[in-house]
Formats: sequence, structure tokens, C-alpha cells
Amino acid sequence: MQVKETNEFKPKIVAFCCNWCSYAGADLAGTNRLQYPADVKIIRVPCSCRVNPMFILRAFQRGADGVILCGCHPGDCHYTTGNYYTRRRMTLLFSMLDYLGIEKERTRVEWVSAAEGAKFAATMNDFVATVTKLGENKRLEDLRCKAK
Amino acid sequence: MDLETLIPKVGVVTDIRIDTPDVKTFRVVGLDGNKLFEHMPGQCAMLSIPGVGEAMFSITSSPTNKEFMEFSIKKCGCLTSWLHMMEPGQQITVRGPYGNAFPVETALKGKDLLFIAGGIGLAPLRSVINYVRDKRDQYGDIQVIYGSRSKADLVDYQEIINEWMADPGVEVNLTIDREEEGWDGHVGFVPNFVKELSPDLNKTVLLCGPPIMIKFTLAGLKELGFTETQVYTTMELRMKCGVGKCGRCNIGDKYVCKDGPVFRFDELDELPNEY
Amino acid sequence: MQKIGVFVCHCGTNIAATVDVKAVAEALKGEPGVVFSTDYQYMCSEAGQNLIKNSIKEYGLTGVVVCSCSPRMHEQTFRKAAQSAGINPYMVEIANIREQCSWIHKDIWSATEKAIILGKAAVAKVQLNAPLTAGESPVVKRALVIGGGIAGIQTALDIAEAGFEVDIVEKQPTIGGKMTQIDKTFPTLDCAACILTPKMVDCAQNEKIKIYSYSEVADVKGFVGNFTVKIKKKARYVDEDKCTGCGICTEKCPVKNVPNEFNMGMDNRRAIYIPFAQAVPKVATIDANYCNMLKNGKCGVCSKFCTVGAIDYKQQDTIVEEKYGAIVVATGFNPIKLDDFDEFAYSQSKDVITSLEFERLTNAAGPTSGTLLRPSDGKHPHTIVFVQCVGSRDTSGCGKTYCSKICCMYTAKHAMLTREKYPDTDVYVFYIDVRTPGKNFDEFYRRAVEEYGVHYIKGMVGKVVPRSDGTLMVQASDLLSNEQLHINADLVVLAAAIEPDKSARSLATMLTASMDTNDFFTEAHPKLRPVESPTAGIFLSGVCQGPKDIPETVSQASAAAAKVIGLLAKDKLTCNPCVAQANELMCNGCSSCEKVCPYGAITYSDKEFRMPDRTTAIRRVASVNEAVCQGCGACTVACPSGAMDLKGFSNSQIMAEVDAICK
Amino acid sequence: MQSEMIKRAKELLASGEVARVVGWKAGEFDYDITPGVFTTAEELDSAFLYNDLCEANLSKYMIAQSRKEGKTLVFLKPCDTYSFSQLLKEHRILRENVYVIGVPCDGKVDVDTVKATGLTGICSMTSDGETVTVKTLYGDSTMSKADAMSERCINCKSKKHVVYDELLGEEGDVVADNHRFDMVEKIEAMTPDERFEFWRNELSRCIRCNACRNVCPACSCEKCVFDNEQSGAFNKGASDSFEENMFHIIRAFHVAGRCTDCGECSRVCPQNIPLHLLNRKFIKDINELYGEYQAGENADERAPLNTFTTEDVEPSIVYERGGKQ
Amino acid sequence: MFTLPVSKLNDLFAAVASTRKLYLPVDDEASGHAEYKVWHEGVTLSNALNTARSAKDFFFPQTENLVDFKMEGKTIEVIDTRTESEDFVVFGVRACDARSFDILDRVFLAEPVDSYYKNRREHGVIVTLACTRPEETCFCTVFGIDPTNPAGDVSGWIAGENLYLSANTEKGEAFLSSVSKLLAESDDEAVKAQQAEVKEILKKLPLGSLDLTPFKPENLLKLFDSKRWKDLSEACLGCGSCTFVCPTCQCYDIRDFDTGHGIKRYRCWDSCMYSDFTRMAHGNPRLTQVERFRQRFMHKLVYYPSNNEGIYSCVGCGRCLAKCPISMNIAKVIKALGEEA
Repeated sequence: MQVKETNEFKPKIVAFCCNWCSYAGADLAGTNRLQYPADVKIIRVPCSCRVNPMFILRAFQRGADGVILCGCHPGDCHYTTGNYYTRRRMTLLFSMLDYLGIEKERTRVEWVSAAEGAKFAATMNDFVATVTKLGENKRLEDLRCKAK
Repeated sequence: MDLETLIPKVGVVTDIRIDTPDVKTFRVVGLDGNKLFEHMPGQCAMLSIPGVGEAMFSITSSPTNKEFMEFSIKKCGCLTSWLHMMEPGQQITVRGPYGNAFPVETALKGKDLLFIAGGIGLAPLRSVINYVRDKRDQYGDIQVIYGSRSKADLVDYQEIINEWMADPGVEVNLTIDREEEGWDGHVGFVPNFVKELSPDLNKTVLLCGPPIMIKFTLAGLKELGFTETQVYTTMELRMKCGVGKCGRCNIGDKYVCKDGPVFRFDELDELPNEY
Repeated sequence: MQKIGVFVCHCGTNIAATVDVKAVAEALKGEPGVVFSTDYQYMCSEAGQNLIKNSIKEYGLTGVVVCSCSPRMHEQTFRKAAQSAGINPYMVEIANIREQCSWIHKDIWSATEKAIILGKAAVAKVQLNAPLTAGESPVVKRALVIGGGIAGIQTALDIAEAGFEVDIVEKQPTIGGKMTQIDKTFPTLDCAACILTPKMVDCAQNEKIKIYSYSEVADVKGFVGNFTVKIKKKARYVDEDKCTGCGICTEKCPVKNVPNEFNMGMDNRRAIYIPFAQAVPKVATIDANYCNMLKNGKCGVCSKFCTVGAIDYKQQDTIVEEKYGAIVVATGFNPIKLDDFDEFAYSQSKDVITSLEFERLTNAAGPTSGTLLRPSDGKHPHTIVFVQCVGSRDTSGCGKTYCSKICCMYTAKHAMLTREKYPDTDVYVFYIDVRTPGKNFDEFYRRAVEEYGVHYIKGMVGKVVPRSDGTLMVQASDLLSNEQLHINADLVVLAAAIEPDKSARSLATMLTASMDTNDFFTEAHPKLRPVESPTAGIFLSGVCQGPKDIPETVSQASAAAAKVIGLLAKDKLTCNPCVAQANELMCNGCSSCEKVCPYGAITYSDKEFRMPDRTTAIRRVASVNEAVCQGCGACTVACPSGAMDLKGFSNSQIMAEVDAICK
Repeated sequence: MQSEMIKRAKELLASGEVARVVGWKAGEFDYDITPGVFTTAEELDSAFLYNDLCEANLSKYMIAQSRKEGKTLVFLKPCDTYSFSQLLKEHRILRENVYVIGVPCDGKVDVDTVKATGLTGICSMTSDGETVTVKTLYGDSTMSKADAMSERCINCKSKKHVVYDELLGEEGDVVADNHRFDMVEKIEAMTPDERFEFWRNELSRCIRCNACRNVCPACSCEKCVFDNEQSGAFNKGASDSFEENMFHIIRAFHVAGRCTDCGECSRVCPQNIPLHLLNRKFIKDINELYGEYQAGENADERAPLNTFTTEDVEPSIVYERGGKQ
Repeated sequence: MFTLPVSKLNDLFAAVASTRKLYLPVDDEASGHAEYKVWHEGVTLSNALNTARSAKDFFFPQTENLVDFKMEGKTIEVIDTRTESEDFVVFGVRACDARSFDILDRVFLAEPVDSYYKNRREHGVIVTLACTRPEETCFCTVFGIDPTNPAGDVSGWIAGENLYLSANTEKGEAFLSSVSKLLAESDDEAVKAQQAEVKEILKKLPLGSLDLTPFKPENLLKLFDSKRWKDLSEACLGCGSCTFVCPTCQCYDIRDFDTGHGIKRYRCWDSCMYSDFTRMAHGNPRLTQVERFRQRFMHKLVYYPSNNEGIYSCVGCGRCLAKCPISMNIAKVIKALGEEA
């Protein structure tokens, strides 16, 4: 495979998607051929409430520039209550990151239903643009993981 | 830069022998195909798979083996599980040799030797047994009393049968804990077996095995009339550096990795009972 | 260390057009654990599946990664293929390189790079996969229906019809519920009793149905397929088996002043009573609050007259323990108490009544034998005002914020029936909106207005003032004409909001079934699983889930029954193996996980642990009921020590994916 | 108070009601008081102490002590009772094995605060409730007690005991108008760069000694994720600034909704990192977003992270409000 | 002996810093502590008695990389990442910390030599400063340390308006000659006077009379079996603050970190107070905090001296006294066990 040389900053984005809504929404975006940057890589979790704050920090440690969490709309959780917990946990976590002066725009929660392929693609496009503008994650990086 | 003992060498696992359901013996050489370093019987080495862990293992091959080193390793934790999953050709890191050795060139020279081992406890003794077998003329009688849970759990069984038992100057007494089909040898625990055999009191004992077995065997030996100054054992504690600096493996003022692992029982008596 | 095989699917050109599949297969060869990596036209085809099966055997694979379409599409296919080749189906992971890669990217280079990373993440995950086995739990082929109203009756009949045993627990002395009190039903105006009582009798006669009347659920243990329920049979002081329901006792009982709840307290019954003629079971019950014998040991009349010796003053509450595979909640509703609505003078005037009271006043079995008479003076009312939405759609705080759904229709019914029977009455209905979204509903309402001349006025009644002449001054506003109205009424009927039965809250706790803020039971999914509670094995029937009219209730009751039958038809339940698991050695016993579990799958017990120093310690630790856990993972984050983990989506697996993606 | 406490402790020991007493033990100087276990009247007479310098929160010791044979008597200050109650709620303490005597507290004198005024060589320090007399190698001085108290006592949240079997002295009240969030607000008002700078400066001093964790009554895990090689969060030496952040963020998150704001973490930090400001941020957020909540106050109330309402704010609130840009 | 007016200190620092890194105690506003920091223009020497962290960090840092590995397939590549340390000077080390280097040397420079430590040790010059205002927690004199006459490559005193310096080693001589332009020859009158004055204060130190006589190798088992360990350790939280602020505690852990691109094997401070310090798959010889607590003090007061000609592994700096969350410390242990003996 040919290696493409490029100088522009390509962010690394981890997207945690719940299996029932957002992952299906992402599939729908694909089925409808809605484009969003390849920088987004999706990890499937049963429910957004499975996402531990440690996973998010881990992603930043390992070189992610942005982490987005997608779940069913509040009230529509496959497990009834999961995303309500997600909402509280992530609100507090993001607020804490902001408190520590870490760019809050690098983290996001979006509710994407299985029918919202377009919203998924739009959300990803927007998030990638936001993170690209912020540039490389410098404030929550682990230098050991950056050095090649 | 000075030589640094904490920086390991790379070893290649050239052969893996399945000894028992949970013990495998790994043959290790350097990248150049030669032995990584010389050692004395009873000494240990730090083996590691980077990213998984590093731990101290007794070198089970005899120093008289000039081609390779062997390690018999029981699967019990994270690193050992990984080691057990390896296939030949896998590289590992090795550093050592560490610790003291059985005093084969001093106190044991010319003595009648009695080796008593239980389970994986044979591993450190195997190095000595083969060493003295190779230097047969320098030592007196050799007797090995070895026991394990079952026949399948006898480490180095093939070597014991084919080589040690075939060696006219070596007396081997095997035992297993419970009766089983296809076993016509002795059945019973090692401490009792030792008492039954009632070995000669002039023998020097090298004892190794699980703590409970050591405790009862030592008591049995004392009953028979052995003194603590006649019995050697080898210790195992958590180690990180292997060179007496990281502060973990001390028993009182002695570091197992440096001042041990081989202790004579009268030496242990002077140390706190913290092992 | 797993031996992993990687299979990259072209999906025709669906993937291969934008992803260099050969490069992906090649790149993944170097990943730790990968011993075989290849690509193929269609992995999901039989040939593709055979390729996987053969490779598993040939290379002794312990894990499989398929880079293909979404796992929502073919995960099951590949899992089955792997299973048929002898490895655990949960050792298969899918890298979604179609929907989430080839279909959304146009640039081959970046799509291929992404596909490789997704493949690496899947390989990293498989490396940590463990074989999972779906557990099985037996199903007790018997259902419990809590509540013996029309919902519970219908559910029970349907379940029994399918051949399963079903028990009804009803806290009143008779089954039948609210519907027994209703006179006629909208929109057909057929007699409620005529359609309900045959069903009640069916219940009593059906061999598969057992009715625990005058009983309550005291305790629920267990989980789907295997509940153990304690039912408290309240002492009715009458031997049910002996009582023939002849009713002689209810005539002879000297205590005559007990308000009759069946007629909404508008007449009296005796201390020993049968609620109404068609009661099922037709057995007398002694009201201990009024019975002289039970209160002070003086009387015993009923016992003397009972020819079969059914009276037993020494009877005690008894607890029956039964096992069930499924539980249906059909606890129904009550009209709200109107004490907080002073403006309508409900507590001041006897002639301000609720709609349910109105039903009794028009019912032939009611206190007035069906003649509409004013409760205060027994005179015929000439002007009747119906007030809708009393306590419904109320954001002021005294009522309920929701719409009670049934009031528009029954008010139209009342208005229409009044006008039909007593054409000389003026009937006014005050409404906010008239909601008639049912089959033949709007036609029904229009008939009331158009054919029967009911005065529908959009507007709220501000005040009802009892006047000295015995009439009621109704002050209201007509929102359409923007006028203030003053109507001199003889009778005011309030369409009180309905609310879930008070017993529902404590029952929900016992069942670990969730409720909304209004104490309605929550369904597992509003669209997809509307008759199931999120707690497996608990089903919802009737108004306990939300306001409903009779047709809707009956259809939901049958739907719940269908779900129950589906469950009971199985001999064993296969559990989802991707469930939470508590590491007892690390568990603090803090209950955080239990609090966030929507299914009540986590329980605690004190366990004895052998400590390294050979002492024992007793610690409270969590354990997960695998049959109940649905695997959402909420508990894993609530657990600070990480003792709670989710099989199939473990912390280490997800972090391995994160690492592989961010590398 | 001290003599009264000793008297009660002796009575309870003598009657066999309790088998041991957990309290404070005198040290070499007046300020180096150690939590101690007393089993005899003689020990109580010789070393038991309670005065304005007894800072340590004894509630966490009850996890282990309540599992011993016989009942344990523990003396708890008002703020310690919150920690104790929270531990009870989490089933970490066996209530039936503990006899709690609430003791009054009107703020403790903190030796680090006194030292920060520039006094060195402090050999003795006494408080009469109003004035603190300090004797040093280099001369004596006095200061008002208010100047000798640490921030946590100045901004005391409550003088009420939320749990006890017996109370010595007067019961106090919740202090409604404390200013404990002032510093959090100050940080929130900084720009992100300033905030980052502020916290980097603080957290980079961390030596990962685990004192904050080990003293914390909310950190009572059987096995901490940071000590667990399998947890994915194993973190021992703060080898990178990331690990410093990670440890403190996750620790604060794990105690969020459970932290009673006892302030022990900041008291014990050998590097004087104001760790309580992390916990207080969570407390403040919880109060503002989900309604006032004081961990430990109410045994039945659900912890804010273990519950929700359908009307909760969205995480995007963080972008909308929060500090300066 | 050489001298330099205190007013010229900045010139001295500038001269030193022009050729190598200069570390010195500086007041840290955020912590209220003095900490060693790199000198640059504008940085002034702290007046505090000592730094919150000890000076051991210079030679035995909290974490350091030992070696890297690259793994591919079945192969392992060992990458020696060691580099020659930069030259540096640590100014203002107190007598207690200066002694701690001797204690650490006996561990790290004993065969087999720890090259990481040695590398730094060889490239560092220690300039000490005599104490003038000891604190109540000081008890270095108990260990035969004279805080008015500190060791180090160069000994220093600030008396009156002048700094006095005197070299003790070749490295020290070289250091002084590198800044000789700034220095003037001087007698030691002012130093002697100051020493006499401080010694009067030392006599008043509350912990100056701790008795170490019971702590000798022949009492090893007796001390080990003392009944006092239990009550002394009862409140111990098992944290590592005492060991981490201690200038002589040298226990370490070796860990691997997977960066995603390879493995970094690093070493970091460890603490014998931690519950998992000696934990093995099949047991733990020091199961409870009593044993771990005992280990720390037995090591400092008995085991270490037994292996090192009677030298105690404590320098009386008093950091652990000030920093222990529960105010349990070596002084209390010495007293308690001494009483028993």
C-alpha cells in the first residue's frame, strides 16, 4: 500500500456507540452513503452507560484528540435507564475536565437514534471539524505514548 | 555506559517440554545460539516477557550443561500463564544469574547427599543433582526422595526414570500422594516416606518443596536425628530487582535474592519468621 | 495468547471498491496472535463460511475476526459458523468495514487505513475474549396475575386458554374491578355487567384459573421463569369452601350502617356482605371494622343463621407461597380524591358527585335502582353540569399533569344517556378539549351534541357555589364566546382524573419493576415492548401502565397474555451470556451497582472468605443473577473498584480496542 | 470535654458494653496527635486526648474495627459523623458493632496553618478555644484561634451530628452560609489556560504517596483500581503528567456523590495540594445541576450518580456555562 | 575557606548556571513549601530550613525509564535508553540530606552497581548549607550528624552577610575553582561563631536525646518480636508519604508500560508500607500493616545498620514527623521500643 504524505492535522477520534441506537444510526449513515471523515473510529458498547470515564481518559492517553459518546435519546434507552446515568456521569466528568483547563470541546455526548443516520454523519462531521480546529491534544496526553 | 544488571538479555526459547499438566520446562539460549551466562546450582534468573511481567525462576539445568539453560515453570500467575502459552522460537528476556548457590564446591563436596523434593520443588534441586552426577567422583552417595500429587505431577519423570534411576550411584525413591492405576511405587506423603526410609544420619540434606511439606519433613528429619546444620533449602519471596536493592525480599537483614535463595536451616533460625 | 484468524470480506464491490481488502488482510497478519489472515469475495456465503470453518480446523484457531458488514447484519451467522467448527461462538468479533468504512469514505487510502485500524481493534478485543456460555434456567409453567379487574381477567382467561395455569390475586372480596361499577360502556352503550360477568364466571369455572380473592401479594423473590411469591389471604371470617353465597347472613346481620363501597358510599350494606349479586367468588365476607362479634364478641347472628357453618370468627390471615414463571401486573386505577378541589364544592354538597358516582346513580343495581335522583333530596335533577378534566392535565400541582384519556368519552356517554332517559333535563359539559381518537368515538360524541342536544361549552368551571335553595350556582367561562356564565344546576358531575392504585408503588418495589413519576409502571420499550416491564418476566396489563379505556385495556391484556404464553411455552430460558459479573474478591458490597440496575439483577449476600492469613472474614458481596441481567453495563461504571465487569464487553476488552484505535 | 469523654469511655469499657475505644492519642508535641485504640482505663488515663488539635477523622477506622469481636466505641466530631453515615450507607461499617459518641467541635487548630504564618520550631501549642498559644524554640507567641484553623474548619459545613448513640455537649446546626465554594468559583472564573496552569502547578507536585486515598473515608475499596494491574488504570509512580491527572480525576469521580467534604485529603497531602477543590467541584456541580445534596446526611437518599431524573441537563451544559473562555 | 557576600549570591548562581544546571531550594507559593527548582534569573534561595521533598530525587528520581523493548511477532529488541547524565549542581543541601547520599550510596553503589544512580551521582556536585534555625522535628544529631558542619562536595555556611564555602572533595575543589573569580579567601571565625551559637539551640531540641542504644543487630529478634508494634501501627493508613519524603528510603518497583509502540520498563518509588509490596500469587509474608510498619522501622534501625557497620538508615531530617497523616513516626517508635528495652 502506498503511504500518502500529508502535513495537515488529522485528529484521532474515538466514538463510543450504543449497540441499539447509535451504532445502528451509524450503520444507517453508511447504508445511505453519508460521508464523514475516516478519522472517526467507532467502538460498539451495549449501552452508553457502559462507558467508564476511564475509557475516555485512556483514549486521550493513547493519543486520541477527541472522544464522542453516542447513545439512544433519553427515554428511549433499550435498557430504559442507561443513558440517564450516562448523562449525569458525563456532565460531571466533562465539567471536571473543563475545570482542569482541558478543552471541553474534545469531549461530547450526542443522542443519535437508529433512524438518525443523517444526524450521525452530521454530528461526526461537526465534531471532527471542532477537534481539527483545536489541534492536537496536548493537555491530557501521555508523552510516553506519543513518541514513536 | 556501565554494564547494567537491570537491562536484560534476549533469550530464545528453543524447546518446550510438557512435564506435568501445569509444569513446562523451557530450554533457553542466547540470540547467538550459545548459553546466555554461566551459573552455579541453585542460582536463579529473572525471566520476562516485556509488558507482561518479570519474575525470578530457579535455573533447573546443571551448570555442566554448556549448551543451554532450562527452567521448569509451574503455571500460577499472569507471567507464567503467558510462558505456558509460548511456542518454540519465542524470545523472552533473561537476566542473572542471581543469588547464592548450594555450596557444591565447599560444604557439600565429598558428602553423601540426600535430596528431598515435593512437586515443583524438584526444579532447583535438579540443577544440583545433575551437577553432582556429572562430577560423580567428587561426592559420596546420592539419594533422591521425590514425591508429588500423582504420577502425572512428577516433574522430569522421564529424566528420573531414564537417567537418574539408570545411574548406578544414584538411589531414587518416588512417592505419590494417592493410589492410582498404573503406579506400583510408594504411595504417601513425602515427610512420612522420609521417615519410613530412615536415611543415614551422615547425609547432608537438600530440601525443597511447598512450605507445608518443608515444615513436616524438617520435623521428621529432626526426629530421625538430623540437625539443622545438615539441611539446606531454597527460599522464594517476591522479587523485583534481583540484586538486593529494591527492598522486597528481605527476611530480617538478609535479602533472599542476594544472600539467598539457599539457606541452611540454622541460618534461618536466626532470622525473623517472616517468610 | 489466542490463535486468531482474520477474514476480510470483499462484499462483492461493496467493500472492495473503496477498501484495499488484500492490504487489510496483509496488514493484520503482523498483529499479535494472528496466525492466519485472508480475504474472500463473500464471507457470509456458504463458501465463505466454509473458509472460516476449515481455517479454524486447519490452523487450530481459537479466535476469529471477520472484517465485513455490520455485526448487526451477520454476527450471528459467523458465530454459528465458528460454533459449528468447534469454537465458542463468542470468540468471534466483527470489524465493521462496510457500513462504517467503505460506504462512507471515498478515498481508498484513508478507507483502507481505517479498515486496518478497525481490524486491529477487533483483533485486540478477540485476544481478550473468553468463551461464554449462555446459561439456562427452567420455567415454572404457571402465571400470576395481580389484580382481578377486566385487565387481569382477560389476561388470565387468555393464558388459561393456552393451557397454562394462572392465579389471580385480587385484594377485594370479588374480582371484576372498576368495570363492575359501570353501567353502560361507550361507544356501543352495551351493558357493562352483561359483558363482564360472563368473563368473571369463566374465570371461576376455568380449571386452570385459581382466584385468590381478598388477598394481596406480600413478597416476591426470584426472577423470570422462577418467581416465588407469597400471597397473603386476608381473613374474611367465612370459609370460602363452605359458603354457598345464599346471602341469608347478609340479610340477618344487625349492623346495617356500613357505607357500601360498591355504590360509592351512597347507600349502606351490612357488616357481613357480598359486594354485589354477581360477585365472584360469591362468598360472604365479614367486615372486621364493623362486625360486633369481632369487635366485642357479642352477636354471632350470622353464624346462627348460616346453614353450612361457614362462619369462622377465628379465621386468621394466611400466607400461601406459590411459584410462577411470569407475573402480570394489572393493578388498575382509582379516581383521585377531590379533597383538594374546593372550588367545585365536592365535599360541601352532596349534589356534586364524581362520574363514577353518577354511574351508580344510573345503574339499575345502584342505590336508586337506576333512576337518576339527586343524592341530597332524591329529587329529579333538571339541570346537570358535567365538568371535565378535574385534576387531569393539571399543572397547578393539585392534580395530575397527564390526560386521563377516558373522561371525554364517558362524559359524552353520561350526557347522552341522561338526555335520552330524561329529555327534560338541560345538560352542560365544560371541557378544555374533547379528545375522541378511537374507533367510532368521534361519531359518538357528535351524536351527543347533534342528536341529543348536549350543551358542550369550551371553558373551565371557576366555581360551584351551593345555594340555600339547594341548587348549585356554577360559575364558568365560555372561552369561545368569551362570556362569563352562571348556571343554576341541580347536579354537578366531576370527571375526576384517574391515578394508579396506591398499592402499585409497594408492589413495584417487590417486583423491582420501574415506575414513572406518576406511579404508572414503565414499559420495557414504549413502542417495541409496550406490555413488558424492563424487569424480565414482569408484564403489564391495563391502566397500571397508563390511562386506557376498556377496549384498549382488553387488547393490552391479551397482548400481555400472548407474551406470557410465549414465555411459558419454553421449557428453559436461554440467557444472554454477555452479562455483568462481580468479582467477589474486589467487591466492597457498597450497593452502588444494585442502585443503578434497572432489572434488579443484583443481590447481596454475606459470604465467608478465606483470608491469606488463614483466618476467615465475612464480607457483603454482590452477585448477578444471569437470568435477569440484560447486560447494559450501568453497574460496571457505578462500581468504583472495578469489581463489576461485563462479559463480552469487559473493561480490558474495550480498553484494548481504545488502544488499538489510538495507536 | 476530654475528662467527660474519658469518664464515659471507662464506664462503657467497665460495663462490657464496648471492648475498645477509638480516640486520639497524645504525641511528642501537642500537635502530633495519633488516632489510637484504647482497651483499658489505664491507657485512657495516660494517653487519651481531646482538644482543639484533634483533627483526624476517625470514621474510616470503623470499617476494620467494627469487624472485630465486641463493640467499639468511637468518638466522632460532627463532620466525621457524615463520613461515618456515608460508610454505613455503603454497608462498609457494621453499625451494630459500633457505639458512637458524638463530641462537639468548633474548629480545629491546624499545625500547617500555624507554620504557614512563619513560626518554626513549634514545641508546644495550646488552645483555650479563643487564643492559641505557641511555644517555639525561638520564642513564644499567641494568635487567635480563627487564624490557626485550616480552611475546612473556617468554612465548616455543619456542626450537627448526623448519627450517634450518645451525644456529649450541645448539638449544633448545619452551617448554611459557609463559603466553601468560593475558591471553586474563583477557579471557574479563570480562563481555561489559567485553570490548566493552576492545576498543572498543583498536581505536578503529586508524589503518588496515596495518603489522600488511604485517609479518605470514601476510598474504602477492597482493591483500588490504581493498584490493580488488570484494571487498565494501574498507576503507581505518576510517570507522566497524564498519570497525575488521571489519578486525581478518577479518584474524584469515584468519590463524587459520596464525598462528604471532610477535607482529610487536603490535610494529609504532604505536598499541600488542595485536593478538596476537586471534590468540591463535583459537589458544587451536583448541587447546582441536580439539587442540593450532602453525602452522609441522609441514609435513604440516593446518591446523585446512582439516580437521575428525566429532566436532567444535557452534558452540553458544560459548553454553555462554566468558566471564561 | 572562601567567602562571598550574600548580596552577590545571584552572581554566584548565574556563574554556576552558565555552565550547568543549578538546583536550589526555592519557596513555592502554591504549596507554601520550599522545593528544589532549577535556578534561572530571578529565582532566589529559600530561607526555609529544608525542602518538603528530600534531595534523593536528584539521584533516585520518583520514576525513571530503565530500558525499552520493541516486540514484533516472536522477537524482542532490547533498547538501552541510558544517556550520560548532564552535569548539575545542587546548592543548599542540609547536613541530614547530605548524609542520606552516603546511605543511598551503600545500596546503589554496592555490587552490582546501579548505573542509573551512579551516572547521576558522578555528574552531580553537592553544595551543602549549614543549618542555623533547626526545627522541633530535627534529630539529626542523634545519628551523629552535625548540622552546623554539613558534608557534601562543598560545605557552605551563611553567617551574617556572607556565604562561606569549603571544598571536601575533588569535585568540590573543581567546583570552587570554576567560580573562583567571585570568591575571596577567608578565615573561619564567623563560621565557628555561628556553629557555637547554633549548637546551643541544638541542645534544646526536644528530640535531641533519643536513645538508639537498644537498636543493634544482636537485638534483632527481640525487637522484631516486640509487643509494641501492634499499637504503634494500629492507626497507620498504609500510605507511602513517610517513605516518599524520606531521604533514605530506597525501595523501588519495576513496571512495564505498553505505549502502543513498545514497552517502557520503568522504575518508580515503592513503599514497604503498601499492602501489595510483598504480595505474591500464593501469599504474602507481610500480611497486615503491623508487619509492614515493623519492616520499615526494623530496616532503618536494625537491618540496615547490621549490613552497614552500624550506620542507621535514618538521618533525623524530621520530614516524616511533619508529613505523616496520623503523626506516627520514627521518633515515637524509637521511644516506644526504647522504653520496652
